[in-house]
Amino acid sequence: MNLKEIREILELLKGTDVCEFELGRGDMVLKVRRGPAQGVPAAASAQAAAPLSPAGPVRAPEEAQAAVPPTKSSHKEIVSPIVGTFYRSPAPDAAPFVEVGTRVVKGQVLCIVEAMKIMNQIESDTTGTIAAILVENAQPVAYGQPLFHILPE
Amino acid sequence: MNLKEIREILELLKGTDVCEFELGRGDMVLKVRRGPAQGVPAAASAQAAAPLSPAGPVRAPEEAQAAVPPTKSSHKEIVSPIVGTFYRSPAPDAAPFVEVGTRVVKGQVLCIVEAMKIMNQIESDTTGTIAAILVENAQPVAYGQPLFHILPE
Amino acid sequence: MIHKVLIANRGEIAVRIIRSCREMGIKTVAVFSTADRQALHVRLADQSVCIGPPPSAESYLNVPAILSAVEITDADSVHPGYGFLAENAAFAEICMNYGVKFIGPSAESIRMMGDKIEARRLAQKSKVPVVPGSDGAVTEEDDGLRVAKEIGFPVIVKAAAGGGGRGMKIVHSPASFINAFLTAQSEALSSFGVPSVYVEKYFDNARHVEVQVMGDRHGNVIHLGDRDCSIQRRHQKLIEEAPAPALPARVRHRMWKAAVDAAAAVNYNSVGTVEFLYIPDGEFYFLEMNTRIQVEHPVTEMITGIDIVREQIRIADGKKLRYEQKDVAQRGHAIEVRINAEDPDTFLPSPGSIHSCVFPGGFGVRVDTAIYPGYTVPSTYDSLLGKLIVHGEDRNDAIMRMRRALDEFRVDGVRTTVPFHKKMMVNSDFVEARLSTNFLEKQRP
Amino acid sequence: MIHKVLIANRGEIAVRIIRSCREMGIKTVAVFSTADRQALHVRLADQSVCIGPPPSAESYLNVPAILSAVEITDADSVHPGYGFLAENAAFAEICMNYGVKFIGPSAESIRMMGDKIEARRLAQKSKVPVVPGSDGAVTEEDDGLRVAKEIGFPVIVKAAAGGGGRGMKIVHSPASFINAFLTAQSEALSSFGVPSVYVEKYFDNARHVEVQVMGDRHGNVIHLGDRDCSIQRRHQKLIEEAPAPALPARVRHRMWKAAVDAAAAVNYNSVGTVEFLYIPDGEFYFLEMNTRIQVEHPVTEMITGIDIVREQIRIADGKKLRYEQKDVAQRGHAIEVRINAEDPDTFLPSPGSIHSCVFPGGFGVRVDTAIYPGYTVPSTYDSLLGKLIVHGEDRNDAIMRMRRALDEFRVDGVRTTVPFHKKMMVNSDFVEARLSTNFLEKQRP
Repeated sequence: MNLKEIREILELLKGTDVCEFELGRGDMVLKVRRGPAQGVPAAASAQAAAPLSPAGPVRAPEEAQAAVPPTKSSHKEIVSPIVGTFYRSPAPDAAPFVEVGTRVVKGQVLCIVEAMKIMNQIESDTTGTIAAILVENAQPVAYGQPLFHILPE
Repeated sequence: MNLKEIREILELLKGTDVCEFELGRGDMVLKVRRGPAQGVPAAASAQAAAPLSPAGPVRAPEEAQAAVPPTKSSHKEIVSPIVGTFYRSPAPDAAPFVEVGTRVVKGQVLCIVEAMKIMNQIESDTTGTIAAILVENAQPVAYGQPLFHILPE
Repeated sequence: MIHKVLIANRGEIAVRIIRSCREMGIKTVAVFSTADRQALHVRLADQSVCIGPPPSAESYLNVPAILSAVEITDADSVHPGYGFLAENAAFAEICMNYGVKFIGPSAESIRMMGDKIEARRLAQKSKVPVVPGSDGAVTEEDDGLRVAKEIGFPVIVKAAAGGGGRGMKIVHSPASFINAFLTAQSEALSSFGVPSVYVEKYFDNARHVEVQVMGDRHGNVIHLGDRDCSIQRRHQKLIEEAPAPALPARVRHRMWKAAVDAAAAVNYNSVGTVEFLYIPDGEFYFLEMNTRIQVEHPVTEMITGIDIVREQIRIADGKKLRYEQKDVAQRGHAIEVRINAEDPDTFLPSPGSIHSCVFPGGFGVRVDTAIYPGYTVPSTYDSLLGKLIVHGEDRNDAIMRMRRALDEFRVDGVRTTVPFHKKMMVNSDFVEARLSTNFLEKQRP
Repeated sequence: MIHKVLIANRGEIAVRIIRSCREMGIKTVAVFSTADRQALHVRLADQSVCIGPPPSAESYLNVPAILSAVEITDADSVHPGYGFLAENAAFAEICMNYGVKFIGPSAESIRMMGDKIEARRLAQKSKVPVVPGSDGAVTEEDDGLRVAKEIGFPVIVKAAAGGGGRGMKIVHSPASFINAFLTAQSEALSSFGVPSVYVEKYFDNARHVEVQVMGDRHGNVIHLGDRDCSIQRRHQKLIEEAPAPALPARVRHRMWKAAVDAAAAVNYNSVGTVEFLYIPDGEFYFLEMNTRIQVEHPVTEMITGIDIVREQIRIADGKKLRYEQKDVAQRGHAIEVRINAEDPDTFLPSPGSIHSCVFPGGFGVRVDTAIYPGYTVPSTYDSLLGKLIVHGEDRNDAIMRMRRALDEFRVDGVRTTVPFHKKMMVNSDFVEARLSTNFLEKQRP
């Protein structure tokens, strides 16, 4: 279910007297409650950051962004502030900075994003536990692309 | 379940007194709760027959047919069965066949539609009272174009 | 002078005609059945008249209703498009008697070319080569068999009044001839009201190559080059291109001359198409003449820069051709694919609502269509939604452009032939121009 | 060999470039800001990389981010489009040093033509006529006034590093000169970082006529004819056409030669445009050279049949021009109108969501756009939604076609310049080609 579909569903509802609408599909749920003083319900809270698109066939408008499961609100996302290459460890033969389950403190280095031959250390802005590592080592990352999920303390 | 199906379900519900509706299929769930009429009223139920369009500027898709007020359900519509020219009286100097308020019986001639130099008499298929005359004398009419409203007895 | 044209048609060709009229400053009247209230041609025309219920016989073929529409709108001419009344000689005649210009050739030309046996005789008289076969209609099955043996199998039995593949039977051996002959006769009778059939040599590897011609009411006839329309399914064209690829210059020039000769033989005074069978590395044979605008006319427009519909209207208005043969220059290569509302594998019709559509654009791309977002494709009529046409420097360039244009083409709500065309544009036989009318049968054994 | 192009741009020009690449079998990488996630260029490219937040300075002008995107996608070339980094000589140089092909001219050409005073000197050296004015930059207001009195009022004071109308002041009398001069200097400083200004004769009735040129890396330079772009509002072009109407053949040929000479003087090795002021029934003067693809390039493509973006890519790939001057034939007349998301009367930007859109099609119509139904026009960037281009046999034919195409054009959700263009196409001054750069000011007294 992408934004377009959600928009179309909202359009559909306009001409009706439906006051509540709920649609579940896979792990997504769309709930709409209509009525005075509520206006159009907020369209899906999370417009997930688009990952770096793979080389591949043309994606035409309607295919749009693949439905990325929305980040659970309890998680905090660490995103890449620059375009570059993601490295989990300070050197090829060194141990990764963090693993899933590692407890990290605010300011701790989580990874490196290399751009223009410069190694940029990406620090955590939260104290908590690494819940997910979203990019493989040595893979390209785009601006704003989520790198880690952290469960804050 | 795609948008088309959802639209059809919402259409189905319109004519009913259902106030809650839930449909599960596989991993999909659709729930609808209806309430007192809100928002935009149901888009005109009757797609009124388009009158003969006047010569004029291009009408692009979105302008579509001008919204003709739907015929009140108590009225019966007499439409032109052919393309031609509408005449209210049997001859130029004769009195009109009917006026608003005239009581007519089934089979009574209401007007003439001339096509290919042939005068086609249009008869009433209802007994009742002429409620409205929808076309001016000597004007062109299209197939299916409403000519009269009759209030049946 | 033509001031107001009533278009006795629907769909993309009605839109096509309205466009040329508007560009010429001519007013337009659309006619429509109740199934076509929302149709684009209705919306683009200056005026519109509903002429009947959905069945064609009661609307788009309803001559009294169409003439009444002419009368109440004061149109001075009728454009029949293709299909429906386009090759109906009686309709052309009625229009003339009615004082309305018929934007097409004379009723006489339509009648002569409409009878396939008569057309064949005319071609022979003008020294245009015809497919070896029976000299006229064959009534007795034994006579048919004798002809078949003379010219050699395989042969094809065709209805004299035929078209669109109905009443056609291909016969591979004497043993199955009689049965096929009788079936063709009864199909001809039920489809066209006349049992006349004739027998012709059937070529397995033939290509369908045609020549666009244009004649005026002052005795001038020229051609606008050739087209290949070999990619067909059940005699329905799917892909057309101009010029016909891999046609030796010598053959091409002879074919152009033959087409002009055939048209001149009937004093042809409109735009039209002379169709040929071409046997690669061999001969070509006259097949028939279409006395109307064709679906595939845009590929010729793209390479010549000539608006064929505009010329057709000018000719009907009594004007002289604006081009002599030497003025017609051809540039590059054009390909057209038909976008039908059909399943791309089974070709079953897929009517329905167009939720959204996005068409390709940019350099060398043309889209002729009658659909728009929100339009519902009725199931009553043919499945042609529109045509995607590209122009390129040469055939390879046109194929590359068609690939990228098809990649951009989006129609949601109905299935279309777009995926079929995408496959065709990377099919090595197509790309290398190994074309024949049974191309698709050979691809799917 | 160019295999993968990163397009350092957005909007319709990014789409335009992707189309040519796909047709050449070249892979494409789109870059985008977070405001452009849903943009068409992102969807049509083979790969895409988000390079920063909405402000251009942090995304489309962010050189490190763009080069990082080149690196992680292994692109071998960068196409800068127009605007953004297209005329940034430093960026062209960085690309070269980085081993990435810059699809444009040499950094040196960009630098020379980018300094308007330097460009003027170069033109003079090549015997290309320049507008009477100061010989180089003027620092003192009194010197400016002296020049102005010499050449006669009205004059225009321009920033040396200018463009797009910023830092330009028209002065009608000596009394107001000093004030205008000082204002232009401070605007030049604040807009471009340098206070250099120069003084030129101002022509009230001038037309903007430009010549498309094309040079390769083997010393060949040709032109593709001229364009008129006089219809402007605040120095922003709104309507362009090719060829320039009502230009005497003698002037036209001299202008073509001047353009080729100016390009050759900087060893120009890409596609580019030499802009002139043309005084009807009088002289023409070199204005500046744009060292990039221009918004209005399609009108030239329509009349020459040459895909200019393709040639630009081929040239950057080191290939020789495929055309000699004699191979370039011009056919008919083309007009382009810019469809901006702007109020058609006030020209105020009108960003928003495109609920639906229907574009015109058919013979001689081309649409280059980056919008689609459901797309939201961001307010961060310029308001150009796309371009509608028509081709006709002659100028009148093109105007008639543009009228009918504009009538078919529908965009719902934002206001556009379509109604403005409709008015222009029936404006008698426009129809009769009485053009000048202050056409719109004169129309609204």
